[in-house]
Amino acid sequence: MKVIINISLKNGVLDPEGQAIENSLLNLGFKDFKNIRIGKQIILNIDKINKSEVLEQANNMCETILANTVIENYKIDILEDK
Amino acid sequence: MKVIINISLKNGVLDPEGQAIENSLLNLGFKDFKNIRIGKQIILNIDKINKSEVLEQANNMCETILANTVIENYKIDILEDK
Amino acid sequence: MRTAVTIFPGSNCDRDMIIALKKITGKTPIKLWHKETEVPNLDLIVIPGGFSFGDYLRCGALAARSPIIKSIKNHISRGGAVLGVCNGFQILIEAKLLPGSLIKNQKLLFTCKETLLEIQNTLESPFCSGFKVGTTLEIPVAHNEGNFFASKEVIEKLEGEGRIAFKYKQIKNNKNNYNPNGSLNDIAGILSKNGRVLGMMPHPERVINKFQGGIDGLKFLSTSIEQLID
Amino acid sequence: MKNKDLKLNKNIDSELFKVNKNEYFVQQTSNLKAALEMGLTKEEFELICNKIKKIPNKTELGIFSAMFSEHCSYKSSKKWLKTMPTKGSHVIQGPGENAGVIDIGDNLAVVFKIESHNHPSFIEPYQGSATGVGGILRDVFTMGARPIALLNALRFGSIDHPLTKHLVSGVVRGIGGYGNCIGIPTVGGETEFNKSYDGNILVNAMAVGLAKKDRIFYSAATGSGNPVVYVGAKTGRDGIHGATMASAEFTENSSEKRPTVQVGDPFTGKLLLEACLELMSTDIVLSIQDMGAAGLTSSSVEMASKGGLGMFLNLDLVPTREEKMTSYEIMLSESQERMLMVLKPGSENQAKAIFQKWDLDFATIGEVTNTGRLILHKNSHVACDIPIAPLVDDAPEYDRPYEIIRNKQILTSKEIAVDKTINEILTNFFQNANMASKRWLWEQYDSSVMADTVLSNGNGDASVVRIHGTESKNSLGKGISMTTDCTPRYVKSDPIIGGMQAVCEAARNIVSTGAKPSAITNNLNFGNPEKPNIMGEIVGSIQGISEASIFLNTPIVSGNVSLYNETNGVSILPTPVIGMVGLLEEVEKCIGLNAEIDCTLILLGQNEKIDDGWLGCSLYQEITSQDVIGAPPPINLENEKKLIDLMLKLTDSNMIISAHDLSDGGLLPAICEMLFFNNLGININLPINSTSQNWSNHMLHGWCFGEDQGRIIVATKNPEKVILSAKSNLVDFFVLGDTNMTGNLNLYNLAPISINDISHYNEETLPLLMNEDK
Ligand SMILES: Nc1ncnc2c1ncn2[C@@H]1O[C@H](COP(=O)(O)OP(=O)(O)O)[C@@H](O)[C@H]1O
Ligand SMILES: [Mg+2]
Repeated sequence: MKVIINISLKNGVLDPEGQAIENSLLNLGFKDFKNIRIGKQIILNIDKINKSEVLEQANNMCETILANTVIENYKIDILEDK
Repeated sequence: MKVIINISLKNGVLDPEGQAIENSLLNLGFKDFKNIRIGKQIILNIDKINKSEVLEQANNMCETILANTVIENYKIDILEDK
Repeated sequence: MRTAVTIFPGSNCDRDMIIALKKITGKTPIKLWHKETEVPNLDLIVIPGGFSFGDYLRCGALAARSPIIKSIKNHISRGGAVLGVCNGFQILIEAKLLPGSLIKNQKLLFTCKETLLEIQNTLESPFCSGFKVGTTLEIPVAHNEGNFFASKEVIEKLEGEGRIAFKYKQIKNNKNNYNPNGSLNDIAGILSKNGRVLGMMPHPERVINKFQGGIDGLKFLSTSIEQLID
Repeated sequence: MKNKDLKLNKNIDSELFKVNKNEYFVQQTSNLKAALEMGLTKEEFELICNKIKKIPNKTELGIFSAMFSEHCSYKSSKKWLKTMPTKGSHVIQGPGENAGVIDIGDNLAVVFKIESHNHPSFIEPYQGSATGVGGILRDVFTMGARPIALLNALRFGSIDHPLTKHLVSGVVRGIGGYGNCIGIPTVGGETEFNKSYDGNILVNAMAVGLAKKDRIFYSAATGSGNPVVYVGAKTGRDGIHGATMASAEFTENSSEKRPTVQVGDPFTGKLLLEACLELMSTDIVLSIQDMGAAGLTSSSVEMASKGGLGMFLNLDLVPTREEKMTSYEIMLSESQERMLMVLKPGSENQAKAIFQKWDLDFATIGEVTNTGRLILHKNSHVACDIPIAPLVDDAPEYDRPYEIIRNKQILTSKEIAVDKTINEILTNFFQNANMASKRWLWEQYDSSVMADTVLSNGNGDASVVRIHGTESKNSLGKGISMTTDCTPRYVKSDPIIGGMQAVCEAARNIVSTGAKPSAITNNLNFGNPEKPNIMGEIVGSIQGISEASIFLNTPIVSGNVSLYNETNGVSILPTPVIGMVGLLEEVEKCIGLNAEIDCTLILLGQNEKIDDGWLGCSLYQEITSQDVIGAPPPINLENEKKLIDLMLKLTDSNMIISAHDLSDGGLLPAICEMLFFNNLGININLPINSTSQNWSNHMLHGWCFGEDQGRIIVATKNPEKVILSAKSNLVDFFVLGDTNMTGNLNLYNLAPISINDISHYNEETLPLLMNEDK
């Protein structure tokens, strides 16, 4: 099954990259935008029979290595094979 | 409107980071996974009246700065305000 | 000889480069702040190393969209010479003034070390033509994203057109780690089509005095400048 | 302003009057509870109420708790810190400011300090160490100095502890991430692994800066009515109450309570550095203080207190990153890259233009007052009104009970030597993470940016940078030599000797580069000071450090204390890190440690009659038996001084090619390290008694690996002259032999030892350990 993991900074954690990009966009003349946040997206396939197993493994991966849970949140979406 | 931009490396572009994560996952004993890809996710709000304008601006942002179109693809999702 | 050094927020090798150029030309280079739109007539513009805009988003990406870039493009179209070192190389690539891309070092670690460069057989260029092909220079690198990557076709084209300025070469008995970042074909620097724009990862401005461990950087920069004067 | 303040005070009073007795009681108890939660004791809380003559509100209590924390008040160590030698003819500013300052001639001054970021680095190694580097850099440029070098002293748990590699990799990336980006070379430091740091790693960062002697900036606020200005990054809810966290002992579940971690932004740090130095080149900054631990609280309180004045701040004007921040949060936030300044009245616009050019926030948020009070407004209400004096003067100072435990057990080599060949032991040494080259780590640091680096990581016993702008027709200029040192196992065994040894080793490292030891910064890392034996380690090592510093004339000009480095009652090894700087008048006289071909290696500080060595408390013990016992090698300050003077003489007359001091592992590893770079060989001479029947295998081990102090090996092409100088300086010497091209170390009748093989272990050990599968 295809697994999409979105990793983003926790609320309130400074996002210097987001800020720098925001400034550049403004300098380039873009307007009417706000709240820019930068995150990571990890996409992979996990071969297990049922969704709960896939979820468990993905969760496990996030906790052990993919996300830095001190400052990051993660969200897992699973697209079941048709 | 909330705009979600996913930026990923084009096929065939070397991805040392993805490779390293894959190796680490294997070393940690994770199995049954494949095709891991790492991308960036940029989330922002764009205040325009209609969706097509929002899309146009987001597209513009990607082409001018957010993505390096030599090696990256981008995909824009727009969540319309309810 | 009129030279200039660009300064972006986060540039950190600008001072070193200014000192090196002054040592060679006897004249203090002009400082070009990234917001400037009017640039005088110059013989050489150097984009120095550092972490312009914190290297956020992609190295060089935010700098490559600064106002000064337009003037640099004009300078190039007038046949002016440009040298981009390290972050300067990344900026030239992001500004599409040089092809390919510079991705994360293979080992995903920042690397600061001595490297040996070998001058390649290039097209006519002020940066390379003053050296015999095969000349080696010892110049350090210090970067996180210096891994030159391009499609097979682009690499073949660069090789074929004589646009590879130098490659990393094995140092003494160090067989394994001579290429510090995993660059394809050991590429350390490339030239533009007309040979007048050079992007390179190593830092020549850091080896211009004996006490710094060598003067090959001085040799490289002064030879280039001599060629530009001719 | 004055009137306004008076009015405010009245308001507060009347508010207090409004509280009826019942409510007063409720408030008091809830506040005591809050005080305890904030890490204050009941006695401290009562003292506060008495001093300010009211029950503090939450913001006021938070301010007190931060100022009374171990981190800000030094309550356990102050009594002893005051005993340190801090004066010298070259000292411009000793402890008490953001960093120490020494005079180096030519109207130049060197500004330096070391600081710990231990707890945050354990919780989030990348951000913790990065913000540690950012913090110490701000301490240096706050004083008007441009930072020119960074060093770091690191201690990790045992290399096979499950967390160690994660921590090493994160900390090293973090240090590099900040230093590389801001463009200050990281030129040196030390790294050690020991299981005592499994739950409490040490990340101590040292920064050295250069300033004009007559352009040093201080933090004391001046001039009632002068504007107080906030510059730098916006304030968010980062690391609130970090100062108290840094002062609390860890328990296992404290990693769950993970406070909001501070994220370093070296890019903004770089802009702040450039903007501040640009502003300081004008004459409009009257005083300046960075916002470090306890953020706006400690910076405003310290500025006002040092100036003997008061301060009024309108917190509504503080640039914030998040919405609805309370006064408590604003005052205690530890957001990075911020500064507080007092400017000449009327100069705000000039200053603002500089900060705007660098895309930084700038806000006038208040003014200096002569009320002696800290008054804060938020949402047009008084959020805080307290006298400043008690925050600083009445901060508790404890005279904690202590017991200095000194191990006096002298062990002979016979009791310690193991049954292994010299080659096996050398191999074991260089396969050990503590002995092996740290190249894996320091190649991740940009050591050559600023183009003034002469000696960095691995090329010398200390690191040397040229002092920019001192070059002349005849000289490449002056140099500054820097090192950090500590041998915790010695300190554990005997805190006094351990403290002295750290200073002496630092001085030997400095002279081994040809520089003259000048002054010290120190970072005192210990366990829980409420335990008498730990307090004894603190007191003992301060005593040892002080004694050695006086003797060597290297006064202590700055430092930092990190206590409560304990997890579940297990303390770290006592680790008083010494950061020393020295001066080279002519940088061309600088020497490294790599020997050349056809050099004579001469051991200074030991003669041919010595045929054994001190193996007690040595690395030999640690590696061969896992157990470190016995007293550490004694220190003879008289001899250390003579050795230093001799080295200065020898380097000044260009008689030395390279030099290396003997420390961990003793003689043989030091010789190997000098031979690695050029892959040289040597036939080593043996002591006179080596031919006698009595010279046994354990004595050979003692001679090769003993850690007797006060010794340096020099490589020279003028052996006769070196010997003559040694004799006239009353320094013992022993000619070890001449370097050759064989690449083999020959000793006695033993099989030749291949320098190439040993070098291979030296280089490969750490990469292997770090890349190994978990
Ligand atoms: N071990 C020590 N020896 C000498 N001075 C010290 C020591 N520890 C702290 N100090 C001095 O106490 C002052 C406060 O230090 P610190 O609280 O670390 O400052 P900040 O956190 O504001 O940078 C500094 O002047 C520092 O040099
Ligand atoms: Mg400070």
